[in-house]
Order: sequence, then C-alpha cells, then structure tokens
Amino acid sequence: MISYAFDYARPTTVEDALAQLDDDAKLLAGGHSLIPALKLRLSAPAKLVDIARIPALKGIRQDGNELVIGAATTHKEILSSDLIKEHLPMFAEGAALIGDPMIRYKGTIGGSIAHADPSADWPAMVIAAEGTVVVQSKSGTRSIAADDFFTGFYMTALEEGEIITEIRFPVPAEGTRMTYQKFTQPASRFAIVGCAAVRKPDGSARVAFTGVSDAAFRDTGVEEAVGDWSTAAIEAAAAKTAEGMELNVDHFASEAYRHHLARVYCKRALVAISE
Amino acid sequence: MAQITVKVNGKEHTSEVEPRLLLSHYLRDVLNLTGTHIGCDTSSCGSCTIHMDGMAVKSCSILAVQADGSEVTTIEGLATNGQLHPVQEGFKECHGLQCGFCTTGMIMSAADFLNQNPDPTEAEIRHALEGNFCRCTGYHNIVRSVQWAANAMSEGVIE
Amino acid sequence: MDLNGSHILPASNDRVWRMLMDTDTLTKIVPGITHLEKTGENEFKAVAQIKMGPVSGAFTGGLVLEDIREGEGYTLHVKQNSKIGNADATIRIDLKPTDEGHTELRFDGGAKLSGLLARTGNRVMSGVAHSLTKQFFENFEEEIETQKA
Amino acid sequence: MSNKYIGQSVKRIEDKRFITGKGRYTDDIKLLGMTHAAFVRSPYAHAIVVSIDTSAAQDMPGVMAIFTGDDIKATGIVGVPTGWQVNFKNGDTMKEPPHPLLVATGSTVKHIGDPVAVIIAESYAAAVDAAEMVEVEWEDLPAVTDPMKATQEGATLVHEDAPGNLAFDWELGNPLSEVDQAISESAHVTSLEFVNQRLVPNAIEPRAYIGQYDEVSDKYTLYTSTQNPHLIRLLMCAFVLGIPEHKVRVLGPDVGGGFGSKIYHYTEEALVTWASKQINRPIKWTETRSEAFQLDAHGRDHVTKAEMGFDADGNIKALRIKTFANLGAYLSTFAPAVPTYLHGTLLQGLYTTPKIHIDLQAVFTHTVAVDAYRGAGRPEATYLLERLVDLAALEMGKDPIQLRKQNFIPAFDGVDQPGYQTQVALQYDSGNYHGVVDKAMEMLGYEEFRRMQKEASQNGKLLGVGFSTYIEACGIAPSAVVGALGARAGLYESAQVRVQPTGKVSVYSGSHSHGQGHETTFAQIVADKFGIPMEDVDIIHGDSDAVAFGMGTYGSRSLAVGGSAIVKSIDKVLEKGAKIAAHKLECSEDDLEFDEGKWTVKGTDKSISFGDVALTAYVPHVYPQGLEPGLDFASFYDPTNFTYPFGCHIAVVEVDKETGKVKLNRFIAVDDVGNVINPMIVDGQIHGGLAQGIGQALLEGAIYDENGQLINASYMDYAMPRADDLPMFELGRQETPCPHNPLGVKGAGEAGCIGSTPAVVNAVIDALWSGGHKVKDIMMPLTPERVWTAMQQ
Repeated sequence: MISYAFDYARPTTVEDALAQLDDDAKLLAGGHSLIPALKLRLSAPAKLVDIARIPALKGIRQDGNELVIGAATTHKEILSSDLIKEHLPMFAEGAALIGDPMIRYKGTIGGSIAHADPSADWPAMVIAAEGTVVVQSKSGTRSIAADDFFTGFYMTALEEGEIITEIRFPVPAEGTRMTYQKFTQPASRFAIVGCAAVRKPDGSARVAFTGVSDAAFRDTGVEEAVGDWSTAAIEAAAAKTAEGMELNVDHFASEAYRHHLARVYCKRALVAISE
Repeated sequence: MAQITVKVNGKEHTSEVEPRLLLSHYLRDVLNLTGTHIGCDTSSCGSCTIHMDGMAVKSCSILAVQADGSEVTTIEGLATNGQLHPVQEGFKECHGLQCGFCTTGMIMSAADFLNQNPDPTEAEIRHALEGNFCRCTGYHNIVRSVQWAANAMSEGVIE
Repeated sequence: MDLNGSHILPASNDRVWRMLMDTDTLTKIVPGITHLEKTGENEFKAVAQIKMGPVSGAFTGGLVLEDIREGEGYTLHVKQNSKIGNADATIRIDLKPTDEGHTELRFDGGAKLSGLLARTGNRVMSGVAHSLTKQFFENFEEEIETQKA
Repeated sequence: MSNKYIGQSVKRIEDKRFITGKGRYTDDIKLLGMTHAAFVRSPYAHAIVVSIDTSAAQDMPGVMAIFTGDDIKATGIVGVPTGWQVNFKNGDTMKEPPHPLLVATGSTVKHIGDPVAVIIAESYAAAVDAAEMVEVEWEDLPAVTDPMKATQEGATLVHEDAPGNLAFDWELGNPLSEVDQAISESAHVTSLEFVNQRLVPNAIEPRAYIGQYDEVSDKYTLYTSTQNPHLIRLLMCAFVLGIPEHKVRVLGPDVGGGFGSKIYHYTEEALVTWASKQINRPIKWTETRSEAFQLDAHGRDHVTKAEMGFDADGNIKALRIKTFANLGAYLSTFAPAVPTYLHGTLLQGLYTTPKIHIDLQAVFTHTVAVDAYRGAGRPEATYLLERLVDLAALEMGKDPIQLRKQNFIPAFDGVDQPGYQTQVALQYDSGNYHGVVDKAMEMLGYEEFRRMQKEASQNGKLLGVGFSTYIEACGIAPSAVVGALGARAGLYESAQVRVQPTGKVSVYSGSHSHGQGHETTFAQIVADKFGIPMEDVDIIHGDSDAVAFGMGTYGSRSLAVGGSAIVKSIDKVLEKGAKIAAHKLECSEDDLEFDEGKWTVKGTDKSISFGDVALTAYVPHVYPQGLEPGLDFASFYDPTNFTYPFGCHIAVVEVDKETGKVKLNRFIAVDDVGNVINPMIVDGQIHGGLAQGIGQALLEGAIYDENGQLINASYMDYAMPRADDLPMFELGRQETPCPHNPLGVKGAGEAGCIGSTPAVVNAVIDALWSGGHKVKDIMMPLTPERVWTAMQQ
C-alpha cells in the first residue's frame, strides 16, 4: 500500500508550521492514524507538515496551578511521567491502554484529540480532567474547554489553520481520585466503551465517555446522580449513562449492548474511586 | 524528492526519497534490509518493528523522511560483534518461531521491552507483545523465549 | 446500511416542500454537495466533496427524484462514485405538518456501499451517515432562517 | 541406526536465518529489470463489467503494460482449475464454472476483489497510481452471500449454468431411512442448528509472486509463496497456460505461514508468469493485507442441522446431519473435497454410532472461495459431534466425560487388532481413546474443578469447563483411494537421498516447509538412520528443478508421507551400501550389521564407516562387479491408508457476568499423534493450532453484508488472538504408533485447531449452565455481546 504523492515539511517552530499550513496541508504528529489512512488512499493531502519534533510542542510541566502537556507529547512520555503519576494518575493508567507499545512511542495526545476518533481514549480523559485545549493560528492563540472541543464524528472545534499547542489541566486538589476504565475492541484495541471518572474531595464528580456515541462527551446526568457515592447512588448514577443519546453501532456491539456496557463501565469507574 | 540521512545499524546512509516512501519500504527496497517484514496496512501486525532512536516503532507507519537524522536498528543490526542478542538466542532456544515472518518484528519488540522491564512477569510479557501478531506459535513459546532472554540477561550469561 | 429517522423543521409543510424541490437550496443543505446540475426532469448531476476524519474524497454521480407526491414527499435516489468506493442510496422522504405549524420530515431507506467505503467497516460508515444526517438538518434549519430573513 | 536425534527436541536448523533477518521470502527477492504489478479489482460482489477504459492509465509515468480480461480471453486462457471432482447424488458431474484470470467485459465479477485488469509498471507506486486511473463502468447486480438463501427458489445465480447455485449435492453413510428410523426410536434426541462461521486464514506473510521469462532458454521461473511448488507447476502448466512443464521452474522460497491458504493455485500466479513473457521482464506482485482478506481462500462456512439419538442408557444410536457448505464464487483447488471427504468421513468421531447419514449441499455464493483452512472439514465434523455430545450430557443430566467414554471405540493397535471400520468409509489405523481422556482429566483435576465451580457459582461467578475429543484423518493418502473419491492428482510424496562422495547427505523432498521445521525434523531422521551428525545432512525443498516431484505440505502430511518417502530412499542407500561394504570387508551382506554409522562384520571388530562406503561408491576401484557407481536414490511413497491422530482437549473459562466477556483460564491438550521425532516441534505445532481453534471460538469471523461486501477486511476489524488473549497451554502426550508407515507417525499440524474450538464453546456453555442459564448454543465467535445476550434469555 502506498499513498498518493505529497510534499513534506518539517518546521522547527510553531510559527513555521503555521506558515506551512495551507489549504491542502495536513498536520503530521505521531502519524499512526494518518499514515494508515493515507496508505489506504482514504485522503489525499498535498502536503504533510510534520510537527512531531517541534520542541515547543513537547513536554509535561507544572505551571502554577496547572499541569501543561505539550500537544506533541507521546502516550509513552505521559504514562512514564512522574508529574502525571502524581497528579493525574488516570492518564498514566489510560495511556497504557492505548494501542500497543510501538503506537504509544509515536502517538501523541494532541494528534489523538485533533483526530477525534469517536473511540479514542484521550478525549474522555481530557474532558474528565477539565482540560483546556490551547490552539494557535496566524491570528493568535485561543483556548477551548475540552467540554466544547469534541463536536461530532471526527469533528472538533478546531478551525482551519489552527494547531493545538498544549492542553492544560487544573492540578487536582489533594484527595482527588480518578480512573479510566476501558472495554477494548479486540481487533483495533480502541475503546468499545471507555469511561473516565474523577471524584473531587468535595464529593462532586466529573464523568466522560468515549466509544459510546459519535464524539466523546461529558455526562452530567451521571455526575449529578452520584450524590453521596453510596452503592445505591452509584447504581442509580450508572443507570443514567448516556440517557437519551444516539449510540454507536458496529459488529462488536449493538446499540443496546453498548448502552449496557457503558453503564457497567460507568459503575466500575465510580466504584473504583468511591472511597 | 527529499534528501535524508539516516544511520542504520551504525552506518550512515544519505538517499533521495519521495516523501510518501514508508520507512519499511526504504529499509527493504533502498537499503536491501529485507529482515523487516510487512504484514498489514493498518499499523496492526508489528512485523515491521524496528528500533528508531532507541524506541521500538512500526516502520510501516513512519515515512522515511520522518527518519531523517535518526538512528535506526533493524533485525540485521541487533547482534553485536557476531554475538546474537539474548532475545534472538531465546527464540532459538525456546522454539519461539515457526515460519519466521513475524519473528523479526517480535524480537525487536521484545528486545525493547526487556530494556524497559528486565524482570517481567508472564502477564507483563503478554501485554508487551500486544502489538505483534503471530499466527504460528500460539505465543506460548514466544513468551518462554522472552523469559529465557530475561533470565540470560539478568544472569549475565550473555552480554 | 440503514438510513432512517425524523426531524421537525421550523417551517410550514409548504415551505419545506418548496425548498426540497429547489436545486439551489438542495445544493446548500445537502452536506458536501458542491455542484448540482439539472440534467433532466427531476434528474441531476451531483458533485460532492466529503471530508470527515480519515476519509476525504470527491464524489460524482447522479441524483434522481422519483415517486413525487406533491407536498408530501418523494423518493430520493442517489448514486455517487469515488476512488474510495461507490454509494447507492434510496431514501423515501415523507413530510407531515405538525400541530405547531412545523413540519416533520421522516426519511427511511438504505445505502449500498462498495469498495473501501464498505471495507473500512460499518463503525466508521454508520458514524459518517449519522453525522451527514445531522449536518443536513442543521443546514436545513439554517437555510430556513436565512430564507426567512 | 542410532538414537541420537529421533525423539529429541533438537533446536531448529532454520532458525538462525530467521532470527537474524536473513530469511528469504518471495517479496524479499529482487531480480534485474523487475517490474511490479497492481490490479484493478471489483468493488462489487456481483456486477457486469460494461466497459474498461485504460487510456488514462496507459499515459501514467512508468507504465509498461496493461492487460484486461479481454486480452486474456483473446489468448484462449480459460482460468484456474479445481483439483477435485465430486459428483451429484444422481451421478451428474459437479458444476465447475471457469475461474478467469481477469474478468472480461460483458462478463460478471462474482466477489469483491475479482480482478478486471492488471497494470505492470517500473515501480510499485507507479503501478498503484496507474491502476487508479483505469475507468471501469459497472452494472451493479444483487448478490447472494448466505448458502441457505442461495439455494432458495428465485435466488440470484452466481453462475448461470449452476441452477439453485448448487455446485453439487452429496451424501454419505447408512441409508437415510435407517438413520431416520434409529432417530425416531431414540429415547433422547439432541439437536442443534448452528453456523460454523467463515474464517480468514491470515498467514502473516501476504501472498507474493514473481514471474520471470528467459528468452534464451524459452523458460519461465515462478517464485511463489506456496505450500506446494510442484502442484502449482502442474496445474498452471497443464490446465491454465498450456506451457510444457520442463519449461517452467517453480521456486517456493521461505514461506511465511499458510494454514491452507497457500495450497491453491491462484490466478495471479498464472498471470505474472504469462505476462512476464509478454513484456519480457520479471514481474512481482505482492498482495496487500486488504487484498489478502478479499482474495485468499477462506475456511469453514457451514450451516448445519444436526441430530444425535441416544438410547435410555446414553448410548449413541444415530447421527443425522444436513449441511449447507458455502464454497464461494469459484471452486478453489481442493474446495470440493473439504465438506465431503474431509468432513463427512469424520462423522464417526471416536464413537461407535451405528447409524450415520450426512446430506450436503455445496453452494455457490458471491463471496471469495472457501477451501481447506487448518483442519479442513475435520474441525467442522469435530465441532458438530462434540457440541452434540456435550449438550446431550447437559440435557440428560449425565457427566460429559462418562457419556463420551461409554460410547468410545475400544482401544486397538492396528497390528494384532484390526483397524476400525467406520460407517462413513474410513478405516481407522490405531487408537486408544480412553487413554488420552484419562490423562487429560488427571491434568485438569476434575473433581477439584467441579468443587471450585460450585464455590464460584455461590460467589456469583461463572466458571466453566469444556471437553472435546477428536479424531482426524491425516497424511493424505493412498492415491488409489483419493482418486476414487475424486482427486485429480495422486497424493504420494517423493524424496531423493543423495550421499555425496564425502559421506555428507543431500536430501531432496517434495514436502515444502512454511514453518513446520522440515529442515530439522527430516535431518534428524536421516542422521540417525545413517549414524552421522545432523550437520552432515542438508534438506533441499521448494525448487521444482532440484526436486523430482512433490505434493507439498498440508493435511498434516509432511512427516507421515514425505518423511516415509525419505525413509524409503534411506533404505535403498543402506541396501546398496551393504553390498559395497560386504565387498570391501570381504564377507557376505548377511554377515553385516549396520549401526552407529558403520557396517560391522557380526561378532568381529572389522568394520567400514558410512563415509568410506560413500567414497567407494564414487571412486569404485575396489567394487562389486555389476554394481553401478554412486549412492543416490529416489523414492515415491504412496501410503496405504490415512493416519488418524486423536486427542482430548479441555478448556477452563470464566465468564464475566456483567459483560459476557470470556476469559480463557486454562487449556489442556493431550494429543496422540503417533511416534514423535521432535517433541519441541510437535508441541509448537499443537500450540499454534490451539490458538487458531480458540480464535475461531472466541474472536474470528468474516462478515459479508447482504450486498457481498466484506465489512471486516482489516486487522482493525477482524479480531485474532494476541499474546494477552491466551494462557500458557498445558500439553500432554500419548504415543500410539501408526501401524502402516515406517516412522509410526501420524501428523500434528492440525490437531490443535481441530480439538480446541468445541472445548472452548462447551466451556462457556457449561459456565452459563452453572449460573442457571440453560443455553443450548451461542453462535461463534462467542463475542461478549453474544454471551451476554444468551444470559439475558
């Protein structure tokens, strides 16, 4: 398999990358979703702008009350980071479930959320951790709350000519608990259902799902029902999962079964962080 | 066309390549290193696994131009000074291969894994090999091969 | 692949009908359509550009309106070909006025996909279809607003 | 004869090249001036090729030539043949519609991927780019993919001259009336209707071919990823291209797995060979994984109704089967044999069932061809029997092991006790079926397991154990028998043993390894028989110019048939060697004994080594009068019967109550494959078979939609076992020698795949029953959703 011909650029700064990013160009980060799609000739960009090695897009750091993950930071770098293990352990747990070791070496968090595969793991985790996606274009930078970022099937709030530079997360307060629970599709290893859940010290919850519908989403119905985190409340909250939504269907899971799984995984996630 | 310089198995190569050329094809067709195999189109099977800048990666999902300036080790370069890598020895000792096609990628993955985790459990080995398909062995002897290599490396039987 | 559902549009039955029979409106509201050219009585040549996640492709083909029931609906037959596969859809559209003076648009049919489109698995394709349907109604509502103005 | 190697787990000789990346697969080969091919393929399962316009493609850079179906048609090449003929019940010849290399305009394509044109270009990329520029006008037609629907009145026809889409119908066993009566008189009848789903073989090396024509010698060379180079040469020369065989050399380099899918003669092999002469340049074609899903012959795909009748004591009285076998759009090389002579004949299983009848409808559909896939017919037979027996045990409240054992054929060695004559044509060679079961049960710890299961059930967990026993027919087989059954080729094997003047040995085998380790196992035999080091033996295979003839590797036949051919040649060498030795030692041959690599005059220390005899044969200065020089013998071995390995497999599973996900906790396999030459390699063969059989039970299945699109044609959508889906396997062994071949071996390549599938399914059903879900059957693969759904009823 070989893709259509294209040009290739490897800028060293975000500004250079923006300058290269014209209409028919596509950004290349880890490339493990893009290159297979190109090989199958599912799309035909005229140019690839390789941003994987731009230093400004890499790394994990604490900035005051925020943790900042550069868009071109790989899954492997995230799951090995002490800072992540300390403050956002769900990310280490979840990143270890993405693809396979080789994919984790190359795949990036920014690439994953920009691609917005409806079954990808990062979107649910990024929403649950109250991420803010920072994007840059020739006209400046702006921030998009993760809650508003995933707008549909492979669709995001990103506009043409924008590059994700980093994702920022509030440093969770002492005593915050979080988990990512995934029911894996046995062939692709994407999520049939993935549930990211956070319990804050005040007992409030943030719960987000991937794989369930056409885009990752925050489920406030579940969050509101979790109440005192008693077994009964958790059961009741899990029962509210994806209420009234249109769900994905494929040969691994019908709508009814996927809904059932989402409830089960919601419950498992809530139980895991209930005390 | 783009010019790239890649250090492969310790030797520097400068080549003119089309940007769409995959690293796997570059290694096989330009450098004649055919030990790197291609088994799928979707970055799934792991047959094409090599080491790039010290990491095990799938060379079918990387463009040759992306490897410009990188150091690459393929199965042909895994042995040092004529001494097989312990994982290579392990596969032979424990019958970790049959048709041999997935083997080179499997060995490259396992070698990288043991660098990270020199004393793995069976479950860790199985999890670490989730990106490599084998259709011949049922993985039983592959797991044993990796265990053998881990022991050999920890006991310093093979340097 | 089944395609069915319904949506309530904030316009009278008559208006929705007129919009559905108007080439310019269809060009604006059918997602991806870049060009619609009348080639015969209720027959059109259509060019579409679909871009969604991993998939992007140029489609060309025909669009035929059959079984036209004035003010009530028609059957839409779309055939689109591309390098990544062909789509052949037959969709029956029914309009029904609601009590609030709005119009319920029901659609029921299916699409036959071939080539890479079919082989990439229904995970992606049913998502594409959902998404295109959603866009269609969003565009429709937007166009209703625009034409009001 | 020495005993240094046989029976030992000798490390494999071939491994050195594979672990260092020096294996040489077809796609690794580059020839001077080599061009590359890419195909234009049908996106539809059924469509008329209205027109093809290649003009734009013709103008693309690097394009050497384009051939369409019309070009092929003009040459008179009809297509690839099938190698087995099965007749209708009424005696009519099976329907055997042509399978063209490229479909011509005005004809119909019959499955997705059916090719209509080939582009040959200077580079692979140029060929692919140009293939996209070919404009084809299609007239899309309705397709039929389900074998039962295909036989219904009014179904779309795949081939106009095959009414009802029937390739043939067929029956075997006792008269149906007798079986009907026995079923109706049964105290208990267990019945099941089920699908044995379609599988994609998925050898990790995709198929690859290089055709090369040499003008000077007017000779063709075909490099091919095949399981049987000679058979490909025979079929391609005699039935497709009409080229004399001595003008074609077929080379099978290292082959990256086959599992059946690389037995067959595929259209692309003939096409690159033919086209290489047209352009006078070598042509390589390597399939993509996406093509492999669409084109490589699939396996299984039976829809079956099965009934088993028991008397009040649980003795099996009758078995009645009706099966629809989906053969796909064209008859692949061995396709007709799989649901018939490799399936119907195995329905006796290990049981003494007195009345058996199978009715089979072999059906064309708009899907790719179905042919032998690891086990081929025998897994289908075993699945059916072992599901029925296990379900019967549950229904009658009997122990599944006791029920099996009470119905087993008693042990027989095939030497002092005769072979066992089945109701379905075969005569089993030797067997001890109780033995493997007892051993497996001991390994399981049955009582302890049942105790744990009860405890688990009280704690709300679902544990299950599933049993399966099997017999297979391997080492295919006597030519006269398979000929009578419809094979269009003999099924013997050839071997040449060439002792070099220095006493080193080159062995030329018609068996061809694609991972089985022939270079090691065969060398072990030769080294021990001659009493020489293994390093002194070289095994040559996969080259039709070097090896006299061969029938290849499939059906677990290499050692039983190919190994026996080698032994035959070894015996000839030793016989002649004894004559030379006797002459040199100035004694009678009768006074000599051969041991540890030398001939010794009995009761003396006078001896001559194997090497010295070899040298004498080539430097015959002091030599028996009238004896030809040289020490080089060829043999053909045609077995007198199939071989019949058997075994008992046990799966232990845990089912997640909430999700239906099945976790395989243990897998025990006790197999009796006759004598064992290399235990390590035999274990490896069993392991691999188990993984594929377990894969069928839990993960795998090709899905065609109603339009004939294969919707899971990639590794992102078709699930196969990975390392973390499987446990360490627990293997046991029993060795009941095969009485009719010189090595006493039976074959191990398919055993694991045959026994494991029903064991896993039975274990899941057992787990569900332990939780009160009295489920009869769950369709394979047992996805979490299917298991969960079954629990909701």
